[in-house]
Amino acid sequence: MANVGDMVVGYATDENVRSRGASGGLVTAVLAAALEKGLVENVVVMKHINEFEAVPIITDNVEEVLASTGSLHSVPVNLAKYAVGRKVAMPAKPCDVQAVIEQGKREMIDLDNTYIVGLNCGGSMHPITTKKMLVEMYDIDPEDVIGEEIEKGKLIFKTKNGEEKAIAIDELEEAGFGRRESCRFCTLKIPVNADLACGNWGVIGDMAGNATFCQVMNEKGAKLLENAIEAGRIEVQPASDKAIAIRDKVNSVMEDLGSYLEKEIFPEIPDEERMQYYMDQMENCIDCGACKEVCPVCACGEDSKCTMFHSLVDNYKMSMYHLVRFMHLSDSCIACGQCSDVCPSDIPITLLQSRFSIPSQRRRNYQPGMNLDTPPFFEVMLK
Amino acid sequence: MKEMIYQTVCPGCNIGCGLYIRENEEGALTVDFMKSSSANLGKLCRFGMKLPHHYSKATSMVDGKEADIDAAVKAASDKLKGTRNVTMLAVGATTNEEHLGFTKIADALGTVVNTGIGAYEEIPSECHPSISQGIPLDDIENAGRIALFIDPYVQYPLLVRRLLAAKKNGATIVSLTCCDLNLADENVSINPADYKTELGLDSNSIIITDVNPHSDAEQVKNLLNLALVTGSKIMFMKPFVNSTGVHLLGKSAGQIGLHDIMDGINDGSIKTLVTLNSDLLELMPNTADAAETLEKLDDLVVITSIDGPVNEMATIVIATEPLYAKAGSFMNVEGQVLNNSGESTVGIDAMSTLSQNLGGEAFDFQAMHSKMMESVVRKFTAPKYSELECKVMETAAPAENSGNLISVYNPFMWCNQTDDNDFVIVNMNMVDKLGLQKGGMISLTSDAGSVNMRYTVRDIPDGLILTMKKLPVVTGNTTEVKAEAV
Amino acid sequence: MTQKETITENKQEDELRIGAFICECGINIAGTVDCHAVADYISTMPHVTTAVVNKYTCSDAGQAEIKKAIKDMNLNRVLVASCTPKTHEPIFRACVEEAGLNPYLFEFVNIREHCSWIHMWEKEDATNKAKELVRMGVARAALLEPLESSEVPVTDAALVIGAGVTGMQAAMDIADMGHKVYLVEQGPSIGGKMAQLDKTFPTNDCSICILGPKMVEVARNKNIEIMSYSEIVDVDGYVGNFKVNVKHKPRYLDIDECTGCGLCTEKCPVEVPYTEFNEGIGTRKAIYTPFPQAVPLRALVDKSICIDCGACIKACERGAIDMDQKETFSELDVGVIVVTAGFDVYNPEPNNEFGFGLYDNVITTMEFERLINASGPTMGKVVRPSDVKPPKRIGFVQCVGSRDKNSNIYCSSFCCMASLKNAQLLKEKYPETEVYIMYMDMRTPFRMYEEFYNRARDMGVRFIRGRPAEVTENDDHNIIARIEDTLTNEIVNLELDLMVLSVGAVAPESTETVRQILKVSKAADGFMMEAHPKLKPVDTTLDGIFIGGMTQGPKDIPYSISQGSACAARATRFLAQGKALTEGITAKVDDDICVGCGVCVPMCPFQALSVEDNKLNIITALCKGCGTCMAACPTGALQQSHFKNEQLLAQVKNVFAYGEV
Amino acid sequence: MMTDKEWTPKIVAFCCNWCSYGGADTAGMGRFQQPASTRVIRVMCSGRIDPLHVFNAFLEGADAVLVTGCHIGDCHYVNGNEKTEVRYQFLEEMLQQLGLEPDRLHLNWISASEGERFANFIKDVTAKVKELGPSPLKPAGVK
Repeated sequence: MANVGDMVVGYATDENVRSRGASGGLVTAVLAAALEKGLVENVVVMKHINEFEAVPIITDNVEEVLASTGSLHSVPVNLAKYAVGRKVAMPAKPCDVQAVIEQGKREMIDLDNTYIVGLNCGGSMHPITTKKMLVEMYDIDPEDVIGEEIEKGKLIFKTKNGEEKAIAIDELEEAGFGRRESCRFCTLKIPVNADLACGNWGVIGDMAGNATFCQVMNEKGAKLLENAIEAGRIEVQPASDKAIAIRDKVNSVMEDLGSYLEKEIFPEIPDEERMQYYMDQMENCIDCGACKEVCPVCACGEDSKCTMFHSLVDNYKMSMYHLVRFMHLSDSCIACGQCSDVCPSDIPITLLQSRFSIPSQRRRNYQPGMNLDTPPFFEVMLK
Repeated sequence: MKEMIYQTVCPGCNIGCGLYIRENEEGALTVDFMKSSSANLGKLCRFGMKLPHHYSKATSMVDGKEADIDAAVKAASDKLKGTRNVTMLAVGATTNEEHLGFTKIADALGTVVNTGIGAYEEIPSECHPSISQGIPLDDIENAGRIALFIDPYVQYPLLVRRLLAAKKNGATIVSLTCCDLNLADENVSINPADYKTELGLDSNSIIITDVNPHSDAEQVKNLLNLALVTGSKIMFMKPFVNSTGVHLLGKSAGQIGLHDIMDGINDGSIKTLVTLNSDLLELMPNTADAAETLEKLDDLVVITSIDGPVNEMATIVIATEPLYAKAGSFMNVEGQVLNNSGESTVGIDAMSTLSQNLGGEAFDFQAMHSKMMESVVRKFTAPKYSELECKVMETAAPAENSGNLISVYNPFMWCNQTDDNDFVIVNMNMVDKLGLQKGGMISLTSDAGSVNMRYTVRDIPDGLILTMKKLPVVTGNTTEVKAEAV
Repeated sequence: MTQKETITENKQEDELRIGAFICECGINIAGTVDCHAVADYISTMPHVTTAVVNKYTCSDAGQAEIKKAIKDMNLNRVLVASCTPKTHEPIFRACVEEAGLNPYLFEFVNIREHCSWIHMWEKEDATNKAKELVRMGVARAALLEPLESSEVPVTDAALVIGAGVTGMQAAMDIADMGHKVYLVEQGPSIGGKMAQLDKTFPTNDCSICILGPKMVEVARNKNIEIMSYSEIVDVDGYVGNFKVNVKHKPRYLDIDECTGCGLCTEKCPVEVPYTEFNEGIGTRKAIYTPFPQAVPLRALVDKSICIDCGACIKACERGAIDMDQKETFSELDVGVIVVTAGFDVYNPEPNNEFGFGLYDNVITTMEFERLINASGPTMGKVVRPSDVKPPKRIGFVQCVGSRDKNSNIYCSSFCCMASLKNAQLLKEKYPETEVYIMYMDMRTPFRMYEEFYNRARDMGVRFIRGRPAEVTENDDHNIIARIEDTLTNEIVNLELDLMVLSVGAVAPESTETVRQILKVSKAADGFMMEAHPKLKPVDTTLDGIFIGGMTQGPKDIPYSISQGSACAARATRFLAQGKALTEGITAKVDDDICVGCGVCVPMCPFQALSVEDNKLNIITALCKGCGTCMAACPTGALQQSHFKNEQLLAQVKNVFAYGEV
Repeated sequence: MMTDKEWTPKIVAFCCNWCSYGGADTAGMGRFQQPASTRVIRVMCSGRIDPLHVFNAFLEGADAVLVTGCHIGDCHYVNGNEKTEVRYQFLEEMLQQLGLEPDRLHLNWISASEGERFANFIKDVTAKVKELGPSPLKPAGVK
């Protein structure tokens, strides 16, 4: 029996899954079991293309789930939009979970029928930056990479010929590589908003590297875990106090780092300079609309207020599109960084948006994407 | 049907932006980002984001009636068999493999495949590879000085971030386009004769320009000369996804440009035209004129994956699978071979049958792919700038801007795809002079007709009007129009 | 060749022809604004067919000119620049409608109140501003769309919820006007609180003597169907078309067979305090009739205390009793709903206010009413609870649960008069009794009320301005109230045999359920909220739903009855016409754009919006056209007709121009 | 041309039909003189005023934007103005972060009887905005 609040350490029973998947393949096995036992109709997983590319697929095929890739730090995709309109189980970083819940608030995802296996996340990297970093910092040919891992603040790459090379993340970020900007100031590292919160933090002793720590966050989580145990896909044991303490420790170190970096990433801009700052940042916008398309919390279709009243014919000093978006997302932006990732003019949209949304959210003591009790728009209840 | 996910390349220009096309259970398309694509890091421009609107599916037709593809191929074989003077056109809007297949048909008909850019004819062939292939896109970011002869925002938007990065790395950007560019350090207007002295280019500089079917050969030569004398690198952008591939794969000898083809049709020397993903109604500046010309053909055989306007005029349409679904490869401006993940060979197989029916070779995708790899990849294993091998050329002065209405070519215009570009650009002086009302219209009249357009105000030189959309009043790259308030 | 056609600009299918009429309003406008300059300026704008200046556009001559221009010049939009739409828009809308134009194709620009009158000394600025205002209007006029107010048929039946005196009045008035009424009462008899009262102020009529005949009249009215011992479970729909689900609680006997003879009650061995009607004074049986004048005069079984002995079944000659009876439901179709669900008296027990609940001899007004009532449990003999002896010193404490920051801030309005009445009754019945009224302010408005107060004084009732600061009980169970008389600044220790708390009215929990089912809004005091405190005192914001009597807030009987009649009149308008007009300016949704996110749904105060199958559903009949939902809509799929985003933004854009006007 | 005349700001005022528009009318009826700076746009309820409209007004060239409606509790549509207030708070925070001077955006509740209050409000805002000068968002060439 799994109960809400349980903390366990577990791994997949299947030898193949255990060795293939990261940290004992528990997550993969839980997802496979959910599909097998009919808890869900589909599973969203990342189909492996290469070490730097994976594509989210929606599958009802257990084999495809088992063959899916483990966590890839350099494939920073947000999965929420792929779950829209379906009954799925899915793995999810904390920001994926936030986006799924925000979509749930907008009636795009039926959260009662969506099972979210959360994954701890210390941050992700852009694939091209990673490739460049491999060449410049690690002296490794990106083609030779077969695996990566973050341990004790170091980023480790494994190559075909069995070598490993580790460099401290601090050092990498100093050199302009490392995690995406939005990951650096993120402080949601353990997906406490998911149904299950899984990760390798707190997996100690001989289990280290071969098992996953898993916390049951709610009834759905209990159902997921129980289902996988019943299906014989996983084996779990209660986490020791020491394991729990270590997990908390790692988490608080990561959170502190995020808070510290936030100050660095968002330097104060004097009142009288801000308008010019925003104009300069946005002057190269080519109106592609990718930031809206990729946004995992936006539920609008192609036509929406931000696009309908924005026209290339206007010669405004600021973009109507961006102003409306800044406004509409000020309550719900989760700063996942997708918009910055896809901007063809390299506008740091996430950072700009965060300058509006973070203070707005903090002032109201509100963090989007944490639970369904808080409304999608402050408009209604948060008075 | 399950959702299909295709790894493919944006057909908007020859930067070769990688992306995914997802086709859902109902056949609806969405674009998804492929962040590991080195040309674009998964980023896409306005055109790329609107690709689902671009991919309209063509239908095979014979004499105006719907037909299946086999019947269309058969009809085309019957029409073309024994026909002399067949002209073939493929501008580079499909895969290397299909282009090679098309070339086989040309072989069978004893003719060549024209890629439509007339400027090539007038430039020594040793220069062609350098025009065809540019420099690695990453190199732009490390240039010291960049001279821009294109408007990157409108024409090749994925260059914008490269240029911004260059600027961040210390480059100076000089714009010679007609619109003041945000990212340029200097926006200048210089007589071509003075480029050498005024622009301050050296071996650490890059000239970025473009060449397209309407380019003025003299200006191309001028810029090549400029690169030769200053030691600067030069990069020719092109409007079609596989422009680089088709120029490296094709025979350059005996080719003629789009305008020559149209002239040929008009003077009756061309009676039969076969095109591969090349819609002359879209490609020519004035659609009505182009339509009038094409009417004069005896036979127009269109092989295409797009439901373009020319299909309606064609004697035969051989409809192939959409570009994203094709098995095949493209070569982008930096010389990178980019592969589609699609596995369909409908187009190639149809061309093989056609070739065979015309007495030529039969072939399959694999054969064409190997051939492509042999002839292209062997030479260009990794993107690298190849030094110019030609000599400084004699040039005449480029044709003076003969009109005040300038077409700023962009992907939407080449595909004649609807966009929010239903306006022209003027400057504040023109607003004052004509007494244009805010939110009102401007009337443009040329020999070709008259049109009322919305307008917007930007910093552009006095007297000029820019359009990013094909207008019925346009007759060429520039058109003389009379502008009035409505 | 289709290509050739498509490249020529597509012609607008219906060319815009705007007529602009600039009013001089005598010199009200023309004295400041150069109206001819405005007309000249505006005639250069696109689509403006004609721009003329009138002396008085609203005069017959002016209106005739508009009508003629519409006909002669085939105008399809009309703009008048004159005074305020608040007064003149209906006039001009009617005018263009008479000329065959949809009234919503009319645009009003205010250049008098908003221009000439406020810039009287800056003529140039005023003229320029007028030009701009008219320019904005022309831009908006070009985008106006014809609208139709739609009609919905009205079911010819009314539902009245709550059969107190207000509900009875409303039901009778509606019924007398010839319409079917369902009168639903949650208790076993109609009559409400008034049936419990002894006498009524200011005439001291016997309450049940005047109410009883009315109750019988209600029962006899052929158009009224009484549903006693019934509750509203669910209401769906909108004005004219409400579907109501009513639950009939089981009485455990056949109401058609029972005659209310009382034989069963006699035999019943179970006896409990009668709280429902007699405030716990006296008892009732497990099977009982509510009170002698009850309508319907039928028994009911209190199953919670019944011991299933079967004595009643044996006693009933007509075999009416059915201990297996189950609750039943009725589906009603009604066009209008009147809510007269009444009130509860304030309960001082939880906080033991003034010793209530601690000391037996502290009681409430309602208990006192039953004590002094001739048909009450003591046959009208006033005795005190501790020793059942007649009290000689009685004090009334006013404003218990009213005008108090700790309970209810409002004045319950009837309690002063109620205590005056009870004091008088005591003085009449027991002249030797000392009667005190401890008050903050005596509030006695309306006819004969102040006189009533004076009469009480004349009868020797003693008034102490102040309320007990401390209440204790002595060994004789007498109440000692320590009061500061704020008129004399003396501290008084008043020894009383009985103290009556004059409790106020509160909104009861049972009406809260009704309120939520109907989705009527609630005022800060907990009572239901009227649409407008002055102009629409018995309407709610929901068309077709009316509130009257105590449901809307504390009031006395005459006021309640007036409201009952008012509700009937307001409600019958719909029934008599057989149709209801819905607002022309309403929310519209573009289904192609709407994603069904539901952000708008809680915005609507009128419950007009719901999301079904990922699409928004708008009940136009409920929409009042405020536009709050559109501002919340993230996609822009929701639009308010006549105030579409495009129309408003056209005005915004035309505030500005290149160059001077 | 008014070249040598003092610059007058352009202020866009959104007014609700029932209260603040009536307040503007009452100001007129009372002949409360005001600077000719304001252009009133009527909506049925202040709840209809979309941040979108305010952005557009600024981008078109407004030197200030006024959002006005009925006093809280007086809304003719139950509580439209309460929603306006919530939206306004977001809008205000956003425009402030954007670097627009706070005096360029105002929320005010004005009843139909408060003509003088309306006039004084316009006077105040106009004076403040005059000090600030033209909006930094005003496009070139726009009057």
